[in-house]
Amino acid sequence: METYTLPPKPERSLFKKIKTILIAAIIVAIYVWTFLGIDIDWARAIARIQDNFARVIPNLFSPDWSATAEVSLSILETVLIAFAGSLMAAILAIPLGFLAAHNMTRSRILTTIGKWILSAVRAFPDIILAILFVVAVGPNAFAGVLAIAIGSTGMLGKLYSEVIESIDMKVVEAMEANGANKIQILFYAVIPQIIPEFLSYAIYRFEVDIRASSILGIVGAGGIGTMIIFAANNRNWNEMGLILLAIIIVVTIIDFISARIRRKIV
Amino acid sequence: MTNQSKDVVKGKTPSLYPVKTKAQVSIIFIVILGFYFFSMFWTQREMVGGFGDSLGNMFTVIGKFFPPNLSVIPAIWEPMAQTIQMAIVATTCAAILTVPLALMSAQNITTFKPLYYATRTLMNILRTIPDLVLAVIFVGLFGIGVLPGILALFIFSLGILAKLISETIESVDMNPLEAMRASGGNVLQVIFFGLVPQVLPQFTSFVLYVFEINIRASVVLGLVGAGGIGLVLDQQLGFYNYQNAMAIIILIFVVVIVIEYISNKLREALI
Amino acid sequence: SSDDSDSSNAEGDNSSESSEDSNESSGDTPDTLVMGFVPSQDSDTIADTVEPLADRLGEELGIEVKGQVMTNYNALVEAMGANQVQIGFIPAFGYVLANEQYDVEVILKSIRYGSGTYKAQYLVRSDSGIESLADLEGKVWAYGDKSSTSGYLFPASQLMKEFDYASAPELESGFFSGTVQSGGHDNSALAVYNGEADVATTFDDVRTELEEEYPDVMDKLTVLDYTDEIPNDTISVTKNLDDELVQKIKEAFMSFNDDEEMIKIMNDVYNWDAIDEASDEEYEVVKETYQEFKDNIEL
Amino acid sequence: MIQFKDVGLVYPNGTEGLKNVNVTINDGEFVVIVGLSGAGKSTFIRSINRLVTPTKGSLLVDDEDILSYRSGELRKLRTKVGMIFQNYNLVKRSNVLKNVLAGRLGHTGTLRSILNLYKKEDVGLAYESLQRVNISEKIYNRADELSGGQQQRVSIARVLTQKPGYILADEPVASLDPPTSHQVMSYLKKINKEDNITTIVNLHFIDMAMEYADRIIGMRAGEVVFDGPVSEVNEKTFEEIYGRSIREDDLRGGADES
Amino acid sequence: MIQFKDVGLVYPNGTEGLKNVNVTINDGEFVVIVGLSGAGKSTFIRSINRLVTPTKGSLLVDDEDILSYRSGELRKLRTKVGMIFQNYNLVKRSNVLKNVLAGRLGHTGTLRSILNLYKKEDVGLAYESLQRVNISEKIYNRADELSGGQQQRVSIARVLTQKPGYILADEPVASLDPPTSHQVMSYLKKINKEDNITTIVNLHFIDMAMEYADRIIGMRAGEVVFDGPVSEVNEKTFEEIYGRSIREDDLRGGADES
Ligand SMILES: Nc1ncnc2c1ncn2[C@@H]1O[C@H](COP(=O)(O)OP(=O)(O)OP(=O)(O)O)[C@@H](O)[C@H]1O
Ligand SMILES: Nc1ncnc2c1ncn2[C@@H]1O[C@H](COP(=O)(O)OP(=O)(O)OP(=O)(O)O)[C@@H](O)[C@H]1O
Ligand SMILES: [Mg+2]
Ligand SMILES: [Mg+2]
Ligand SMILES: O=P([O-])([O-])[O-]
Repeated sequence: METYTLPPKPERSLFKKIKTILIAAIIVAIYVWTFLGIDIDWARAIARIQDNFARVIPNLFSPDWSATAEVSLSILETVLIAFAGSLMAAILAIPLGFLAAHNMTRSRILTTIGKWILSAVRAFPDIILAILFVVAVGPNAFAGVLAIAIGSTGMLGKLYSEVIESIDMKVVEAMEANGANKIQILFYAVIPQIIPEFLSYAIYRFEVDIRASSILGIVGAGGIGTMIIFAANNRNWNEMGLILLAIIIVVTIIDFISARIRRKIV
Repeated sequence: MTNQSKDVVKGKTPSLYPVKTKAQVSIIFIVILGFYFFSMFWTQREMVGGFGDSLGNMFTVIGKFFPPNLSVIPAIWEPMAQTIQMAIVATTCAAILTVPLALMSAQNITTFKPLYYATRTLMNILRTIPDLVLAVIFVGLFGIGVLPGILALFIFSLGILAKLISETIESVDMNPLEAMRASGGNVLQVIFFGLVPQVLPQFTSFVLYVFEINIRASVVLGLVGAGGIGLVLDQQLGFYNYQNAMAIIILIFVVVIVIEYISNKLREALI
Repeated sequence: SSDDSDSSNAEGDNSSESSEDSNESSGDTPDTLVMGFVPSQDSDTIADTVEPLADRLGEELGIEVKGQVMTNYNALVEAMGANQVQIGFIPAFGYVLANEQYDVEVILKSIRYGSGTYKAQYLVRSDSGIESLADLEGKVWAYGDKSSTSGYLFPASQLMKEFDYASAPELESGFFSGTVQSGGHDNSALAVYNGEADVATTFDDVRTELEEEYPDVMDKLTVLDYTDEIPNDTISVTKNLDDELVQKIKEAFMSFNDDEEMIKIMNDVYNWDAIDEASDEEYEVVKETYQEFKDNIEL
Repeated sequence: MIQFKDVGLVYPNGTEGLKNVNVTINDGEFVVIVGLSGAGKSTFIRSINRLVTPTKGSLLVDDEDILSYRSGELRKLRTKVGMIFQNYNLVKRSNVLKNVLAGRLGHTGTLRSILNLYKKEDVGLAYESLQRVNISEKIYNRADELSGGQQQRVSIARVLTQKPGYILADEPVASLDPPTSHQVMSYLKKINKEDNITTIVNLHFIDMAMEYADRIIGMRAGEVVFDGPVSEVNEKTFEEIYGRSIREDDLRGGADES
Repeated sequence: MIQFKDVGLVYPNGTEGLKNVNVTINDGEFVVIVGLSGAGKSTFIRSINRLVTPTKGSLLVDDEDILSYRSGELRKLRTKVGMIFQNYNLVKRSNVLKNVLAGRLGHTGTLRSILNLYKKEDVGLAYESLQRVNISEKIYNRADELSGGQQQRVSIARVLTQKPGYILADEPVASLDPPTSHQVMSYLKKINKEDNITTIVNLHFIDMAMEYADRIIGMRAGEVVFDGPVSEVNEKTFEEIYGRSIREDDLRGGADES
């Protein structure tokens, strides 16, 4: 083998090198801090699971069928709440998503405001949202719908804005060159590009919201959440097993239907 | 196709979409809308008061959260730190374990169908279980403490991450992978050289997204003795110290913003 | 601070009052009553529906009554404050908040196991050698959460008095060597059962809930002591409900005591033997405890 | 008629895109602009429909200075000037017909276009345009189901539907193989002749420019270094434009020469 | 030596990709395969490194029937046979060196390659290959920063690094403009001659095929309809291959002709 010399790696500035080292150091520090801060007594955990396994797991897998009717009704109500809430969010998130996307809203201040609104909505604990809506419309399923709608808007708006930021702007330019106005550009160049992603995120959020319904029980918004909390408080693993089964079945069905719809529309 | 062309030939001014597509999409649309109105009707049937003073009522309560009592922030650092630590551990473990699971549940990588369907189903089930239920079960199994909290977050994150990342994997450019295979690389080499560089930016961004979800999910975990900021928040609400609760919310907001900032920076650096 | 929130809220209520059509000067008689229900934790079967009760009440009053179960009393307190809920089934502590914030009035209380009160217990392992409250010094204390009357407030208050601590944080770090916040009464008991804590404060008697899963729990854990009596769950009404209506509601509930079928429903579903009249004074003891803890609750 | 009078354009970062350009393009001409990469060809073309705005001089389209135009007038200008892009810039997920109808946006009310309520004539026009570029059988296919040449033809149909007085084409054949390139150029030429639409095209390949153009404008570093009919182009012209004599690489297999 | 003996290939959906193919390719030859789209050119090429598996006959590479190969042997075969793709198939986000080193994967242990612990010789070889295609100065650039021609050169370097006995190239110049196409073909030819690597290339353009090939194989509907040295190609050959006489569109501006 003849000798060779690779050309020198492109010289990185000192600043960059320091930055890289600094970032690495910070990451290492964070992990050290984390693992020092978390103390888990593994021996105890293992002993505990040996004791408890037989108490919990077999019961989870032998659902309490007597509650079937009640669970079915509750899960149906949950589906309705989640559906209404996530569809509302899917719509509410659209203007916010556009506001937060820098290629749609040219003003940096406005996009920052948009992003901050979305973050603030996401930081608001579901439970407080739920209380607020109980106050607004009373303790009922509709309060749950509103709580879910607002709670989901934060996440959907963020995901939407990322989708919008990744569209092909050349198409927008082509429409501009046709003499299309802003709204026409929106409908002809932007929306066709984002629909599939918007749709799959909205459906994904719908699934998440079915799961998130546990929070609804806290405020009397109905649905399966109330049953989850009572089953937990009563340590009623059989009933918990049935509830789990119901949720799994429902989400699987939704998964199936939504996959078909998506195929049709995309 | 042939039908469509016939349509076109017949009329000089064809409709904007083939009639069949139009009908299908319209039906889906109507069904969704119908279901929406039904849900709205159903969920509102228990509503008594109407919307009369809803906003006024809400603002009265919101008013009680202000001004936030920021003086408690030093005291809530510790549970916040605990929450962050739990989220870091859970997210990291999930991110690592997601790699094989996402590969196994990506159709373009796992050509062995039974394995693909098995992992996919497992992931769907994991994703389905409410975090509160997971927490309750793990507390039942391991007793109280951070471990059940971390496990609940971990399982939950795993389901989300595996779904999102397997979808990313399914959308990568398969050509480089074929090139690697054509030059004699084995499965692992093909994945590391052809796939990893393509999915890395998305992967990082999803991991941070899940990290943020985990921070917020810990509010629920607090309810079952898994510790963290959620417990404190619940307590402050319980004692009607809404202004303290607001300080906690602001702290969570700051953490969310910071994560988002890091996420953006990392994505910019990786793309 | 509670004063100004009171006044601001009073205004809100007035405006809502005037917007609704009230046919009598003394207060509202809404077309539909909403009954909110937050069960206290010490019942071994907790219902997730109040329909039978709501239906019966509706029949008696001739007004439609809707019932909703919640699991968080903040939501109920706020809902009563906003007049979205007119009748609240609230545990003592929640009632105190509702009364303080929104002048909610107690009219009735539940009778369980023949008593209008319940109490908290100190649970220790039978073989721990702990014989008196004084022996608890330097031990680890498990409680559910700090807003639990039986799990935290009453025992803490009792210990503070008995061993002369000025505030809860001092008690937690001075008297005890450590604390475990378990999230629930059952978890506290299990923490002691499993040796992670030395004493758990729970309602009387959480062990019955655990017996099925842990058959030896009655033997392994003994009750060291009890706290003072804590008043049972209340039935409370919002302050701007028409007096006559309130009277009718009271009578309707009281009439359930004479109705075999209703007693059975209440017993099956809520563990209630009977319903009895109650007044705000009975809850004074909880109010005092709340005031004692409100501002120095450790964050 | 398009008149560049002393037009200069400096990009915000200081790059001089156009320097002192004086050009008049008459109605019905087929002009090809050639030049090295970065010579300012795109900048020249994009000035005409104000996708970029010259910073100096005046640019007259139909005797009106367009440099002072604001949004309403600008949309009118752009309705009159059609543009074809190198990468077709179709909405990939929309079908061919909808893409072509987008050419009508400037002539259609906002509400109408959002609700897809096109006038019958507009849809007819779109269909006719598709027939003119021989792709009407793909009317309901999604744009991403078409080959490159087909996509470029759809984008020509889009411009035709616009019924423009001018067509600008920025390297319309750069992503196409030679036979398809010739096909696309032929269509452009045909339309130029049949409808008498003034057409301005950017090209990299000189032989193709020579084959289709009436007139060639050579650019270099933002300046017009050659402007004349095809017949005047000679060895020296190339040297002016490319700064060196012509090489085989500058040619792309013209059909006639081989 | 590569021998197709009565090879047939039916795709799962019933399409016959290859029909009764009998071809022997000797060491050191530069063979170009031409044919219409869908003629089976890619199928032919991809059979040789078993990216697709013929369903009939036997295919011998270096006198071993590769159709029976299973994963271990298959990897050995693929290490010996390098492949160049139309769309370069580089990992866009990785740098040039890393892309080129991927050619060494078949020769490198899994762990070593994952940890980026390449042998010094391998890195040297990769660098040398880059020098041979004149692109060594881009060694640390990311693949997506390169132009099409440069990317294709990187992909040639990747194959060279593999030190293959055979190079297969499936339309290596279809996405390139004519000058760059000639450049890439020249590099392939140069390597074929210098290293005596048997090279099999698919092309659409006949004039380019004629310029570089030693031998031409014409395919049509899965069958080999012509097989012979360039000198034997004539008007009739084209008719056989394309089902019609040669048209100007079949040619891509060859440098020599113009
Ligand atoms: N938006 C911009 N900001 C700054 N400089 C620009 C911008 N667009 C183009 N330029 C610069 O202006 C000069 C002319 O660019 P232009 O795109 O007009 O060249 P071109 O002749 O079209 O080249 P090509 O053949 O590569 O498309 C170049 O130096 C280019 O880098
Ligand atoms: N994976 C596949 N499954 C089914 N049919 C296929 C598959 N790949 C190719 N074919 C079909 O086999 C025939 C030969 O295809 P092949 O790709 O070899 O043609 P080609 O000569 O390379 O064409 P092109 O010039 O378009 O690349 C075509 O009819 C094609 O549609
Ligand atoms: Mg350009
Ligand atoms: Mg092919
Ligand atoms: O119901 P408690 O307040 O005693 O937990």
